[in-house]
Amino acid sequence: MTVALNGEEVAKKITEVFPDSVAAANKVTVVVTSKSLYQVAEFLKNTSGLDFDYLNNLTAVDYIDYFEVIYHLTSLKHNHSLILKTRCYERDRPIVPSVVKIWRTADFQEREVYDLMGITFEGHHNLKRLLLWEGFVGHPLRRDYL
Amino acid sequence: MTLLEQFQLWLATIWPEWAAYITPAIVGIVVVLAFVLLTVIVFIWYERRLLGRFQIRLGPNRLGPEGIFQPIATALKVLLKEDIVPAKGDKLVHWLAPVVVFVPILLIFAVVPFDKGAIFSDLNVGIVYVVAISSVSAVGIYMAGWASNNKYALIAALRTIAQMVSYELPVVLSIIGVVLMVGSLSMSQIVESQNIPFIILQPLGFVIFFLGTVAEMNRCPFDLLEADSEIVAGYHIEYSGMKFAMFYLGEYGHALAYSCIIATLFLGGWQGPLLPPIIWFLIKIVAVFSVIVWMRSTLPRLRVDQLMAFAWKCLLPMAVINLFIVAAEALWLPEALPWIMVVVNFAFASILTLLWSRLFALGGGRVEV
Amino acid sequence: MRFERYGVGVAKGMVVTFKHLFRHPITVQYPEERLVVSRRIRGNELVWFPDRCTGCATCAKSCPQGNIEIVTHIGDEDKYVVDKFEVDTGRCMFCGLCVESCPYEALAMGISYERAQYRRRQLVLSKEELQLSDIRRPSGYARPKIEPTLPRQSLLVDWDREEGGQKLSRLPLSKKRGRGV
Amino acid sequence: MSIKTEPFILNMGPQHPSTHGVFRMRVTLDGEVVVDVEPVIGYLHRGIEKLAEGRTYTQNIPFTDRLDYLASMTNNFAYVLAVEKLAGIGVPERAEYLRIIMAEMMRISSHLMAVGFFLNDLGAMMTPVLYMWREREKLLDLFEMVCGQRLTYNYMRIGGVSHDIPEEFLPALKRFVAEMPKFIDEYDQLLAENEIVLTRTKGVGVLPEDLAINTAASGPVLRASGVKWDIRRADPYSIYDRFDFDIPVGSVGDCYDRYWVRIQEMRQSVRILEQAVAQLPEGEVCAKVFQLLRPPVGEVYGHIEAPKGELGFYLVSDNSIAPYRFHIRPPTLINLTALKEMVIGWKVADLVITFGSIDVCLGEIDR
Repeated sequence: MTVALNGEEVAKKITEVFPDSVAAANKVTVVVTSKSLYQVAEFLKNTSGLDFDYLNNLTAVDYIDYFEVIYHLTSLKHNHSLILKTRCYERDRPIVPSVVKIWRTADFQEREVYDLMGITFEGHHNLKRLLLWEGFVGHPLRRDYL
Repeated sequence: MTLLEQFQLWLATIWPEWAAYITPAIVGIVVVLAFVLLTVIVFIWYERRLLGRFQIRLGPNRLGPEGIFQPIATALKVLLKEDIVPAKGDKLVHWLAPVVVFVPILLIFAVVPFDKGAIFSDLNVGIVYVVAISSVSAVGIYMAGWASNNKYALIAALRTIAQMVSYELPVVLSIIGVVLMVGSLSMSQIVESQNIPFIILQPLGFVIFFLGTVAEMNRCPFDLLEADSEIVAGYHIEYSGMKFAMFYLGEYGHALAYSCIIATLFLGGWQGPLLPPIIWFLIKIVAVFSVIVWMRSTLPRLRVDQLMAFAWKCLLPMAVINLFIVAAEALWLPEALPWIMVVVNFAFASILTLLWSRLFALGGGRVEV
Repeated sequence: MRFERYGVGVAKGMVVTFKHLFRHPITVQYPEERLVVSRRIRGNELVWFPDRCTGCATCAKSCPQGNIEIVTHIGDEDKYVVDKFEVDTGRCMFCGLCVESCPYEALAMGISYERAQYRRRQLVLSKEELQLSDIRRPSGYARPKIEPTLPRQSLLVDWDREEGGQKLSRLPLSKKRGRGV
Repeated sequence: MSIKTEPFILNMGPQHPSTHGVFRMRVTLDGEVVVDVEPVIGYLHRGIEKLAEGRTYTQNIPFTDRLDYLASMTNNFAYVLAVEKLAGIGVPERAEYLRIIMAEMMRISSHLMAVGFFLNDLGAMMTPVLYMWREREKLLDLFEMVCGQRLTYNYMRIGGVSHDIPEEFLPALKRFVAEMPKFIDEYDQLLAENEIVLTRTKGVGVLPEDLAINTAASGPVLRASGVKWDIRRADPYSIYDRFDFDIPVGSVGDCYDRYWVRIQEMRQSVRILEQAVAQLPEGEVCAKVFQLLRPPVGEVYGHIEAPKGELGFYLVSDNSIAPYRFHIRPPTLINLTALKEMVIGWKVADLVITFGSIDVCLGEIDR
């Protein structure tokens, strides 16, 4: 059985190394600031005891006030999981650092989020629309897209 | 003395000389053409039905008894299709390519002995003629690939050239083995000297020749130039209508021609007990063709570098060794003892197959780019 | 890679295909021979029973595509009278949710599967077209009462089953010709 | 003398016999050697994620059928599991078993297609496909018997399954389970030892273990690379912890290993089916669930081991009748991430079989 790690405990570990990086944490999730996302992700992957080497799923939700980018992480070694989140409040030009260099799997998924939600992933090597064609106007999965 | 020559001599007694010279040729051409086209149509039907049964389905069975008229309907459909020429293709070459593919295949039948004396022209260099003529169709395929102005077709064309050049060598070398034993290049002589079919006397030669010809007629597992899962349809991707029909006929004509040649060289041609010779000949070509269809139904295809490796690393050295063995036997073994030769050749064939399967890697691996 | 086993694997595969040469082909020659479809088939149509329908429009609400159009007015005895009941089977994906949700069993999937038309407009079925008729019969999908009355489905698993010492090599087929099942 | 050559771009797809749908690859070739590959997708994009935001939780079940249409039961299964997790709905025992039976039948069916078309890409002229279609046809007959459709089943419901099985289902399934191992042996005999297949597939399209994990490959692709990770075991959902089965693991991660893992998984699925049929209890098949379900506010990520890999559904509820966010984690899209690394330096023919061995379904990639 995959154990869902307690977000608060993981958050404590993260703040020890990167203070001010955790925005919120509860039983299942850790919300980090978008500025520190890359460092936190690297930390989660490379720290022994955490070893989140497998990024199951990357997606984003439009909560109208802000966008939330969600990373479902699993460690194949210890068989535990964690939900990492980050938020960006700028609606016109939301920017989140890309984690492609840490987990290659984010390649298509970040492109998809960029395509459908309009969140720019900084540092992505090939950030183009994935499912829709070049020149498509708008980002369909935003709540205000009709 | 062939039947046509006898006909000519008889005609010369009643008609002027020029007419007696031309008429038998025309009659011969018509008969051979009729035979080829009819058999090709039957072969198309036969392959589709047989392939269907190998794949636990029925195959075409709607038109006529057991679907025998299906190829005719297919031909009619193809003829009525629009003829499409690629806008940026080489139009003249595009038009010429099907002809260059199809004509040499028809020419092969000039030296196929269907019966004792039933041969269009008993050339004394018959088998050399076959080898020479059959390579010409590779040029046609290359022309088709080039003229289509299509990348898939071009890949197929380049594959064809490589494949044809490579497989011609083992094929010719194994033919020389046969010629050494017969002592003649004439097709009818080859048939007449086969009291024991050469497949028993030269098993290795037969296997090499068979595999080589399968590769030359672009059949599975060597059908790289029309590999539909990789390069869609290969060289005839841009062809439609009558031109496509020519390629299609050419493909089956090629299969028929090589079935005839395998039957002639290794299976004893029209020779056989009880039944009339022509029936024996037909049975043999259908048997050869059935094996080809059987292989097509089972085997996946090789990759292009493996295909080349198979020709140059396996077939060619084995063909050379086979040639040496046969030459030695032809020189020193008395003709009265063919059965010793059978035993020796089978032993050599199995040893060589074992050795080669152990020794050589087939094809390269990953290329650093 | 090497040809390590000198063609034994090729020969084995050739034997398998050769064996199949003598097996009975599984082809069913469709217009003449027909397999009996499942009793619960969700065929390309719906069957509507006007006498049972109360006009509650539960089916229309449950349709993921919004294909069912119902117009009613309140008639005598304070009951809905259905003026219009129209299903666009061209946009329908035959999920069967409408049939499942109907509380009065007034709607059923049909058993026919040959409902191709030349015009999209012809696929929009009106109140009259949707009713039960000789060519439009309900299937047993979510209708357990209808289910046992339909013929048994022909199964390919029964293909080479041995029964009573003899080998069955053909499926039970319905030989009926023409349109409809 | 040096010959000046330059690579050229070949546009493979969207209409190509072996791109398994409308996949397109922009391939840069140097002769026959692949220099660069860029997948271009989206030709089958239907916007299911957006559509689902306007429909109720029940109405979304038919849409999940249209994702991976070769394994639509499993898609239903993953979705309803996620919704049940979100709303906290229990499922009757019999329904749990029926779901497992359907999911494993679907796995066999999907793997049959995968293996068949992989061999077809190798050039085996439809024969393996047609043999495997025969077995798949038997399964489709059974699915048709249960839920009335052959491809888009729409069988699972929130809280159970839509129908109980008819009485002739179990005898037919038992017969299938009894004879299936024989057929798998036959497929093995047909091409698994074939020298040409070995030469073509061994060592070709290798996906190393670390790259497989880093690109989050899942399903047979991950296991062929030597990672023993099966969600049925690692994070057992439904009642998979009650069954006894092995997880076949490859060693190298080449095309042959992926083929081999699929063949072995079919055998394991047959084992699970045997056990599930033997243990199947009587009882209800669906819990009472209000049709216009309003799950509490929250979010859930439910994932299962679909035939092609980890199929996940990420649902966000705002206590209305429709999901606020409906995200699908498509296994085959993510398995394709490493395609470039797998094929560069190989020939065009290897590109085709490597792509075939990943076993993609465009309905799922494009959504």
